[in-house]
Amino acid sequence: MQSTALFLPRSSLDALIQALRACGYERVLGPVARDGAITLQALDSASDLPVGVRDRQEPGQYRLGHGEGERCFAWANGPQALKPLTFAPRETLWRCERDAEGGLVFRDAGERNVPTAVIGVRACDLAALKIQERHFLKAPYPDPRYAARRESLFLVAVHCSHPASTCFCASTGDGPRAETGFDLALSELDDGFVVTSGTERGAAVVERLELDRASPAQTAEADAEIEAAARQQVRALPSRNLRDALYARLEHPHWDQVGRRCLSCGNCTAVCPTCFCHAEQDEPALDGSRTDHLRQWDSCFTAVHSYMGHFLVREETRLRYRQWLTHKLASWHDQYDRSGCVGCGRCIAWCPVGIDITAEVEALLEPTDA
Amino acid sequence: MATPRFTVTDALDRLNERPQPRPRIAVHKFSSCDGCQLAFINAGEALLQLAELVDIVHFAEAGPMDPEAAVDLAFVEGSISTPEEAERIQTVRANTRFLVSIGACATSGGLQALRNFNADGAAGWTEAVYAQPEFIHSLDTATPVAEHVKVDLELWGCPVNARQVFQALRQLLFGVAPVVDRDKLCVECKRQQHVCVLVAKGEPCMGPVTHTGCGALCPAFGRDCYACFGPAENPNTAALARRFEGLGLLPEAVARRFHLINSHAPAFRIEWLDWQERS
Amino acid sequence: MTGHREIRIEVPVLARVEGEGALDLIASGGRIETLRLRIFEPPRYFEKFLEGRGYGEVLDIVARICGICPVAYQMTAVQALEQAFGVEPSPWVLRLRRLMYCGEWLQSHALHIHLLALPDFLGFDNGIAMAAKHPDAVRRGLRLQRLGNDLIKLFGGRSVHPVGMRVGGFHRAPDPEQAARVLAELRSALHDAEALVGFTAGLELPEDDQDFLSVALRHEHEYPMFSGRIVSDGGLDIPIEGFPDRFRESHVAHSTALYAHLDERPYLVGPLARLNLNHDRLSAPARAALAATGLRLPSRNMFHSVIARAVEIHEAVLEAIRLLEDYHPEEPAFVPVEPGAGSGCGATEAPRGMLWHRYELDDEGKVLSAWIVPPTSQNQARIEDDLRRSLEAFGLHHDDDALRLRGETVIRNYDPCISCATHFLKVRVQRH
Amino acid sequence: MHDPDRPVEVEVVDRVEETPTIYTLHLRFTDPAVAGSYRSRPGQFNMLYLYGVGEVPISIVSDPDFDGPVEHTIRSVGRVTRGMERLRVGDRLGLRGPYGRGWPLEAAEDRDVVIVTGGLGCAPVVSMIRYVLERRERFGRLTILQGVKHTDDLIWRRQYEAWQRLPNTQVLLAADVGGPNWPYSVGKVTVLFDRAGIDPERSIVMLCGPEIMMKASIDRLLALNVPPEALWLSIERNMQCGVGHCGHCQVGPHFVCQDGPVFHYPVLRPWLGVTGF
Ligand SMILES: Cc1cc2nc3c(=O)[nH]c(=O)nc-3n(C[C@H](O)[C@H](O)[C@H](O)COP(=O)(O)OP(=O)(O)OC[C@H]3O[C@@H](n4cnc5c(N)ncnc54)[C@H](O)[C@@H]3O)c2cc1C
Ligand code: SF4
Ligand code: SF4
Ligand code: SF4
Repeated sequence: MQSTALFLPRSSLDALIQALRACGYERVLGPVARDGAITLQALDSASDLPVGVRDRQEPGQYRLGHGEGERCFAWANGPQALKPLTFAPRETLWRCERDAEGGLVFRDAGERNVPTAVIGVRACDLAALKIQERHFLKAPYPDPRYAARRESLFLVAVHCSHPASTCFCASTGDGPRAETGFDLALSELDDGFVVTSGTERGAAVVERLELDRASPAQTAEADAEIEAAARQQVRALPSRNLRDALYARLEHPHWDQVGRRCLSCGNCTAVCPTCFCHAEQDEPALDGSRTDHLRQWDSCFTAVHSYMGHFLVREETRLRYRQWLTHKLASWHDQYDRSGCVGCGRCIAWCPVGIDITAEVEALLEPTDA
Repeated sequence: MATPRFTVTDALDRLNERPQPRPRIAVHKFSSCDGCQLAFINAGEALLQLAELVDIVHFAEAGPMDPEAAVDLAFVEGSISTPEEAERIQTVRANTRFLVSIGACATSGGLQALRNFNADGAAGWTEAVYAQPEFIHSLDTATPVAEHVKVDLELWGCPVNARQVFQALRQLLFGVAPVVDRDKLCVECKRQQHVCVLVAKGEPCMGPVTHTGCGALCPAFGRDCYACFGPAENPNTAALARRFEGLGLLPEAVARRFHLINSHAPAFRIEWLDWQERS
Repeated sequence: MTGHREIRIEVPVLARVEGEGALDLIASGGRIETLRLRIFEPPRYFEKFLEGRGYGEVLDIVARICGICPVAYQMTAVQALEQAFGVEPSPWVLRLRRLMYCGEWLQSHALHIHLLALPDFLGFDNGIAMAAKHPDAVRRGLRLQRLGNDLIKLFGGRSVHPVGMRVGGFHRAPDPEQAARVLAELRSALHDAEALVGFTAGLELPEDDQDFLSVALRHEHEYPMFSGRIVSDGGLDIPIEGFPDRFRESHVAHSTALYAHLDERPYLVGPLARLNLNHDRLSAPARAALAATGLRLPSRNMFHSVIARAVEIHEAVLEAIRLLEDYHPEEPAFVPVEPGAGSGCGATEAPRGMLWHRYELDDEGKVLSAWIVPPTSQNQARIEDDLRRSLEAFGLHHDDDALRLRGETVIRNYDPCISCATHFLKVRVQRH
Repeated sequence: MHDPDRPVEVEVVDRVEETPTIYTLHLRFTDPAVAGSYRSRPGQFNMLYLYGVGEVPISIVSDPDFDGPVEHTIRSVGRVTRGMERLRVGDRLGLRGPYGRGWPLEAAEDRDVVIVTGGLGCAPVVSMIRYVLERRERFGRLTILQGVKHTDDLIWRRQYEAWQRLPNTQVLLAADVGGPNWPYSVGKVTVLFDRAGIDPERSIVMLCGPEIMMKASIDRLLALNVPPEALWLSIERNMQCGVGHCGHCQVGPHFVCQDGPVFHYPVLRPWLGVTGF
């Protein structure tokens, strides 16, 4: 659905938050500058937003600073996308109680999902969400917890106008414009926002605000900013489908080279909005009468990920890095008909030693004598 | 070896073969600050529950005293730093079916293992610190329990986390080997959704080489991890050290990052030596 | 039979004290010949480890001297370092530090009363055994102890070696929601804390008056925790910097801890000394609860230490409630620190008594030397003195078991923390 | 939405000690409704859950058309399996499944079935052998080739001897190291292929065992002109969920829990023997 573009004056941002609450979204999350980064937090009002805050991102480095003006979305993505909201970092899958005769009763963990609206979702985040939905909701075993959490979200996208040096969504085709998957989408201009709705429920929210149509000049300015954002990106992946190229280079010497730099700390997989690996674990009560069965984020960079009792499939760091990169950029095509990378650049910025996926791919594609 | 050690086969069999249904447990103290035993003493209700599940036959600080008793499960806190301790640990081992060392002191020597790097040995320090050094009987080194006797399970941390201890204990009571998670702290830090202090503040965080278990406390407080849980599996200390240098730390300061609570742990010892030589 | 019995009592490891110590007693002819409280906790050389470390590492290191009172070590060191760098923490930081310290008093005292001391007075071997007969008392203790731990966790994530303090303040202000939860817990524990005062005063404690010297900090209006001058009931009243001029430490063969004397006399630090010297500084409700017990202060009976601890628990709960009630976070939670060459000293009241630190630093803020005087080594001479008198007063005609138990009970009055006691100082005969 | 992660309760109704470290559990669903709707195929597996300890993938060895308890033959190797070893009749477990793709039953009809296994006996192929033997008329010759390291590693020796005596069934065994009580071949399992008289045109080969053994066997079979399309193999990887979510069991693009554990050789060929996958 493609709606008419409306204009939300900056002063009405609070009204949008109110309208979301009025439509039953008990929790409204939005970007807040905290602990030196822009993270999603509960918003009381628009004044919690990062007004005038700018970011600078480089491999292994993220810094906030102050810029000019009133804009509150003039930064690229923060350390996490929507992933923690849909694929919980740690959750109880089920509980089991054991009675005196040893009988086992399995129960639902009974977690309730609060209807939540999220303001400030980026195009790359939406693209990643769609990929994760495909993973967690695929037949024949859709995950009901994921489904319920996804169901509880109302998404307000903001088209990107200020990409970071680490962004390369233009090359993956996932941004900077949010094309689908949102309920509402905003383009931030100096004095307000061009608003379009992507769903009926999105339209229902804006209806409450009684907004005027955006002028052609306003929509043109918004489009121009998004296009400029695409042009500003300095990083890129050389192709949207690197499957065959990477499969042909499984024994490339560069894997050793990156293996010496990589900490195998799993930060890249944790910030990646599409990575889905997790591990399960029991946490029994001391008296043994009941136990919680947990699932938590795992990473292909951990030892347990490939643990097979008598050996690890991937003992060495280079093999763990290769698993990650070839899964992300190659086997994902086999699994989900597209690459697992949406160009958000988080793995570059949040890698403690600044390993850059685009640079590693480039090095791998270079011809070698080996 | 990076392969996690999940199986503690022989000792587990011995433990499972115990004749009496209620296991007898002991908590022994060696050179330490007593902080790890507090995992039990601070457990509140859980301590009383534990007392119903097992017989606590020796635990000097909590009261029960029978240091030489034969037990099924012995927890050992502290490192071995005196001739008396070197002997006593042998008795503890001989008297238990299963031995768990708890905390940095017991698993890596702990903070006091810094003495191991003193050129003139501990004796030199004794002289400096004590008016009458002849009264002090101390070994030159403070070493982990596993350098003296066979240890069946190691729980790292300074201090160990109570959850870690009680989960391990529960699994042993079930008759199975406890899960030992030696992932890097970053994995947990990200699950907790803390903003990375290394990336966002340039702090020399040890998380990428540190064994998880604390729940990522330091990053939660916006500070860099100082590795109180010791090295994780497969730690790339060299790459992290180079990164610290890139953050502006002098070689001597880089060396100190690896030379604190788990200085005697091989992965950290090697890195310290390397950067010590450069400084 | 008292006359010519030769008594030899050895308690190879003292139970229910923190760390490892032992008691040797040789008596004959109704008199004690030898009495030694042996502390053989292995030396851990902390003062040496501190040399060459950055000032930012000091708090993490000194915490590890003692797992029972890490906060006291951090509080004292931070004070000394701030003095050395000329840093003035904000009143907000000082209030929060006091709050955090309340947590440590609470957890340490609750542990001591319920698990370590009470079994002596109620006739059990240990707290775990006692729990079966006195579940309520034990559970009350565990609740208060947990509350203390929760308070510390607010500031440092864990109660043993918390990670939140830094020179200049805190790494991060406590989370307001978590703070509100702790406040609610504190309020509901207030009744327990108040009842505990009456409960300890109602215990059948031995009558044993003796003459001793109490030493504690004293502040113009606060019950002493981390500020004030050093005073004694013998008229001493000096600034904390003056400590080395009047207090001396020496080393004896049977102990890895050092003995401290004030003007060549043994002295007492700890809850009873604090209460003796500062009961007028208690808050009104704490004073009222204390008055209701009829306890006359200053007390000359060391067994009243258990009551003093209960009074301090009550005071800590009251104080924590007061401090948390108007809590609001501040960002940043610290003042910036400019390290530089200098020296500074700090003195605070650890649960077991006064703790004194002194550091010298170079121009980069690295430690040149450290000097730490923990409460237990200050009490050690006093404990031996007490043992000698108490056991003779108790009567050496008692059998070995009774003498041993009485000896241990006397020692436990001091809640000695033996791990602390062994971080000895460099004994410098003259420092100034 | 059905919760694919939550087990149902089963009860141990029989326990057979196969060797000191291998045991078979016969499990009955305590909820009759679940029992009635449970259907599996040879080569599929269940996630078995030991209370408070954890879940492990274990192949189903009982016949899919048999109404009785579900059978699992388990080797004690680690935390969970050693813990399960201590289970006795009447004890309860959790079970989820069946999961994965089993052996190609349809493709095998009317053909000679060659089973190649190595190591300490391999449960997935046991289910297939039993399946064939129960429905002898639907299949051609059954050849079982098993290689072991030490002669003692051969479990179910009597079982093999019983199979050997059945019509149209051939059992060939080899041990790396022979001994006085070993009447069979000495060497790797591959030494058996020449003696087995495999008809490359008529045979379908099912392999299960250590991956190096399977790789070597496949090379040998291809040399004997068995077409790659006639080769199937069952593999193992770490599994947390069994339903294609956890990501641990991936081999290249394949999720072993869903796309396997039985794979058509041509599908797995690029990944077999590549360290790290
Ligand atoms: C599809 C499939 C079918 C199997 N069928 C059988 C069978 O019929 N009988 C049998 O004895 N074994 C079978 N296995 C192997 C069995 O799953 C492992 O031996 C078991 O998981 C080891 O678990 P543990 O906790 O005892 O060992 P640990 O060494 O303590 O392992 C810890 C955890 O790692 C994982 N893990 C370790 N080894 C393996 C492995 N080989 N495969 C998968 N996950 C592993 C598990 O999550 C396990 O709980 C099968 C494996 C797969 C993948
Ligand atoms: S490991 Fe740390 S907390 Fe535990 S005893 Fe040693 S110094 Fe204390
Ligand atoms: S803060 Fe430290 S532990 Fe957390 S992700 Fe960053 S480097 Fe890792
Ligand atoms: S973050 Fe690091 S230093 Fe801090 S508590 Fe955890 S392991 Fe210890």
